[in-house]
Amino acid sequence: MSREDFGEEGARPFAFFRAGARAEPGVANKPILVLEDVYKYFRVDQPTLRGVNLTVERGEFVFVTGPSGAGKSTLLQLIYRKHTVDDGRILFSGRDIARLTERSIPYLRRNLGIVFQDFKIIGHWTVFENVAIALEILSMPRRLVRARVAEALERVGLSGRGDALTDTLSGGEQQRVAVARAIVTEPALILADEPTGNLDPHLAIDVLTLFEEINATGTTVLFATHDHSLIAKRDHRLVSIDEGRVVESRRGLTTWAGGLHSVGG
Amino acid sequence: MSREDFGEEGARPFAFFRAGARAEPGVANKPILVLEDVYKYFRVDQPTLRGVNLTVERGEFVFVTGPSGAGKSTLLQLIYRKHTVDDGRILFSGRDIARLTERSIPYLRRNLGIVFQDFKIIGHWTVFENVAIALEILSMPRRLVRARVAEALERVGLSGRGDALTDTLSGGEQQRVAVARAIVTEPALILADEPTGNLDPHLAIDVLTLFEEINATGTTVLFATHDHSLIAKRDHRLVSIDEGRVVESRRGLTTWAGGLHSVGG
Amino acid sequence: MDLKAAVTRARRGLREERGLYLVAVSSLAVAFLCLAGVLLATQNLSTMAARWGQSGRVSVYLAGDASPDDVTKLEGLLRGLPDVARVEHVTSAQARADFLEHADVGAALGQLPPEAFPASLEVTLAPSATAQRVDAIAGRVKSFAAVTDVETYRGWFDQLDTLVSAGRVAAIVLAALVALCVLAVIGNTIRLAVARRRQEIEVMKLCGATDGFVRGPLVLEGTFQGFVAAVIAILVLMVGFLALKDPINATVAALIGVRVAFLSSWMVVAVIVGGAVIGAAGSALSVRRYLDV
Amino acid sequence: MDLKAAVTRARRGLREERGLYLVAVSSLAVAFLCLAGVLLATQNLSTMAARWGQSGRVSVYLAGDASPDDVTKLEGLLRGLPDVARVEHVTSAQARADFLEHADVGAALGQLPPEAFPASLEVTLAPSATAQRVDAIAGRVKSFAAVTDVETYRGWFDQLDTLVSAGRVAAIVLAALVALCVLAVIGNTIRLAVARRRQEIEVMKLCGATDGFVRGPLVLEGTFQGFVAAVIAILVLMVGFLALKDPINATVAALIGVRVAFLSSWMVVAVIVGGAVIGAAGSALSVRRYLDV
Ligand SMILES: Nc1ncnc2c1ncn2[C@@H]1O[C@H](COP(=O)(O)OP(=O)(O)OP(=O)(O)O)[C@@H](O)[C@H]1O
Ligand SMILES: Nc1ncnc2c1ncn2[C@@H]1O[C@H](COP(=O)(O)OP(=O)(O)OP(=O)(O)O)[C@@H](O)[C@H]1O
Ligand SMILES: [Mg+2]
Ligand SMILES: [Mg+2]
Repeated sequence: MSREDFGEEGARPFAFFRAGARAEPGVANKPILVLEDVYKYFRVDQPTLRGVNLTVERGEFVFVTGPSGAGKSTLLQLIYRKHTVDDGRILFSGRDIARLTERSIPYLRRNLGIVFQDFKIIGHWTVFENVAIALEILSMPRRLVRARVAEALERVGLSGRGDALTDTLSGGEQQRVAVARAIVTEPALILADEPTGNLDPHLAIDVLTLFEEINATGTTVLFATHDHSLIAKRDHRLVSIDEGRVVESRRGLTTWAGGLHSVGG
Repeated sequence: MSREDFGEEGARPFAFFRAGARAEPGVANKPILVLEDVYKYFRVDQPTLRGVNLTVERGEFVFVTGPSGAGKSTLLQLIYRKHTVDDGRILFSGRDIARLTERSIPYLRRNLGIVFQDFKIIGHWTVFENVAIALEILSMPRRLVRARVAEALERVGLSGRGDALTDTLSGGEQQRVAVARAIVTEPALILADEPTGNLDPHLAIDVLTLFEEINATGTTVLFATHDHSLIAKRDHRLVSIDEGRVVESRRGLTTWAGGLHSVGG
Repeated sequence: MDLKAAVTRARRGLREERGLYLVAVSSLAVAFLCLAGVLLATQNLSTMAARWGQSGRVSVYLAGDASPDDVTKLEGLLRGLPDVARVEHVTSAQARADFLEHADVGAALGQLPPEAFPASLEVTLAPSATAQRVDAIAGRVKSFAAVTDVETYRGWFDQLDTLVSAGRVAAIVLAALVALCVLAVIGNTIRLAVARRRQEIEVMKLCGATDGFVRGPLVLEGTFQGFVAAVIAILVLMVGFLALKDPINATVAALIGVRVAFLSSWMVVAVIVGGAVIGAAGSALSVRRYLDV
Repeated sequence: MDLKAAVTRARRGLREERGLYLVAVSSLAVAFLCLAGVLLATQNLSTMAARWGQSGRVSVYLAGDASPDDVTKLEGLLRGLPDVARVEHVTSAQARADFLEHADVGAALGQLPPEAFPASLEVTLAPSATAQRVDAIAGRVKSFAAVTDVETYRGWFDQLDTLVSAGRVAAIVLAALVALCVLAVIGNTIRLAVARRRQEIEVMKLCGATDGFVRGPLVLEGTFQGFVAAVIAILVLMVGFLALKDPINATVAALIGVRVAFLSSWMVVAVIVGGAVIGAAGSALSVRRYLDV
């Protein structure tokens, strides 16, 4: 009898990691995310990631930065199993995500809140529907869905826009819909890929603050961004991807010298 | 006989505005772009633009800024006739673009180089094809197309990536493909909508510098951006959109106080 | 999979893309109409063929001097055979009258005496009668003294048989062609409908939706479209049938002696259920290739 | 519009989306196969119908005492009529032999004297002969002294006429149904192919492409797909025809006296050209709704 045949239990290795439900004592001590010597080759001659080692503790807030094409998005994609690692392994709450069966992947992703760099929102759906889908996937009752979507939209500054078609929104508004969808499920880990690229500085700070508030409730946040003014304003751990490797730039605001060039060199 | 029946001539009111061909003396003196009291209502109760007045001289470089949802993209979309004005008029080289026939719109757009906020590149085409299409539309011979595409890709830092499928590029790389497509035709007017949102600070400066170089050859540039660090670094004219109106913030670096809030208030 | 949620989302799809639904349902309806039409035609043709096939008969000519007893005995014997449906005694006089009435060969023959027309037993065979059985009957009957000759119309029946079976082959070939065409329409229509959802499928999968969650509403939509299309097809076919029924009955059918009939109710149910099943299966198959995100 | 550039871009499309091309071409081929098949069937059926229609004839029964001169004169007169194709003189003896051979009514009739069977002129009519003309001929001929009776087989022909025209109606209804189905397949297939290009069309239009520039390669693709599909359909139909020709000729066709024939070459050309035109028109129509950017 294979692992897949254990039914619901076998297919849901991560069901107990929803943010509000961390009763199991052994799990709470483990780091939520461990990358061990991760390689990813898109072209054989030129790996995008070559030996990434990174440990993220439960409840951390981590900035991920690096030049364009460095592999920030690739790193996040490996975590949500859009791609699989070519070498090394990634442990999410102690489990190797490379060894998940096809049927288990949805249950991994339900523990994640992802803001995609290209938003991945459905233009011909309303704002409400785009956010609500994340909760509908969890089979949440409609009344609860309405309440939580409204709350999430308010947090990103889009309250009252729920009925608008997403196609008719401005770039920044669309990006905030993507953010709302990522936070509405109260996931254990948020993977935010450039979530402020289309926002003005005020809103960018607002969204960053929003993620920090969520982080304060125990959610782990990986925040990939180019925006050095954001990074400089906050005292979070910062990892840079450069030449396919991860460089720990600082653990506190004081140890970081500033611009990216001083880090990568 | 209607205007449309004049054949090629009637349909091409802008054919003589290509960057390299400004022989006509009367035209060179006129401002390239005039917005007179432009209104745009997406919702009846709440106009996005309410009385925008703006004159852009030939060869100017103009930053357009404003909070998310202010109407920056809408302004640019009115210029390339994705939408039409609800009131007022927009003159491109002295011609009212609201009065263009359907058949003339392509000839208006051939004078424009547009970087779309959502890139609008074709994921299943190669990088080369995405850039080359702009020249193929102009019926340029293949050899010339190859040479000019290669040059444009080099200018945005993507030389050698021409054969990659655009889907496989990183966000910033895709954005640079969009920039390359906008500049490859050497248009008279560049409309860049947030062209550096997915680029790291280094590359953002590089792309800005690229637009400035092109501007130096006589091309007019409208550069919509949120990135205040970019705006602050350069001494270009800056217009802010706030509450649906345009505020001239500065004509030179010295007159601008800094953050957006000091402008909009 | 939560059925109620799937229904909700399927209805949302209906509301959003009414145009696409119309295209899909109308295409499917045309396809089912073709299929049901061919079914209807085949069914009626095979009824006619069966009817033709049933008209097997044998004429047993009786000797002029056959005693009524012998004839009655022979008649009883024939009636007792399993393959015989009906036996009718035609006397010489009746035969002469029949001949003159039908043969249309001018007045000269009217002068023929009744003796020129032998009396006969006209045997109508049951539909189950095969050529061998008929030959066996003919052989047995011929040995009776009262019988001068037995006519089995074998040549005519052989010809008719070929005709009917050729018609059957043609109908099968035609039906197969139409079925192929119908499947192509259905496949393409559903693939089109699902391809439009490609992006939604990707997003849902990336947000942690199971394959079942994604498939659910699409399969429901496919089922619904197939069902509605099949119902429309049946209704249109029924209207067409009612319009054409009388002229057809008045001409072709009257010649052959059969009235055209609409599809039997279980056939109607089969078409409708088949439509729903094809819609569901088509959707489930089409969606598979987009699930790998 | 620059044709060469359009061809280049159409070929790029072919290279990029081979799978889509295969789907489209195969669907179109099935559709055209149906259409061409119905054409083929209709053509052969109408040949058969025409052949049946031609078998119009009239029997002119001659008085036993008619002089050979009168008969020859009547024969000549009939031959001179425009509606008459052939006239054959059947003597009493021949008529008796024919009757005995065909009528299969037992030995008793063999004793009938030749006089029971009147001599006749068997007139075969030209295909152009209408019922009115036949009646007119019959009326004129009846007034001759040598003629006892004229048989126009009117009842039989009326029945045959109804049969043939009912068959024609059925064929037309069927052909219309198939054409509808074919158009639905073609429309959906091409719409699917064009919808996949929606984003490309938007981008090209925003970069200043004229409608012609966008439409060009898509119309070329549609033309090519339609052309290839029609050629495939014709080839498949031809294979099927060659395979079924002999059995059909041996059975149905032999009964009616016609051999089945393939589509005429101009018909083949029409199907292929029609395929290309439908492909082009379908693409041009489908692309229209995406051009408004
Ligand atoms: N599916 C893929 N196939 C091939 N190459 C890929 C694929 N995905 C990413 N790459 C390549 O890997 C490199 C890293 O891409 P990635 O998207 O991770 O960069 P990034 O750090 O997110 O950059 P950006 O800041 O521009 O978004 C890029 O050069 C990209 O071309
Ligand atoms: N087609 C449309 N239909 C309805 N509303 C629209 C449409 N396009 C834009 N809007 C609305 O108009 C407002 C301005 O949009 P616009 O895209 O111009 O903003 P923007 O300044 O570009 O913002 P951002 O910096 O976020 O891109 C937004 O509130 C948006 O919702
Ligand atoms: Mg990225
Ligand atoms: Mg915008």
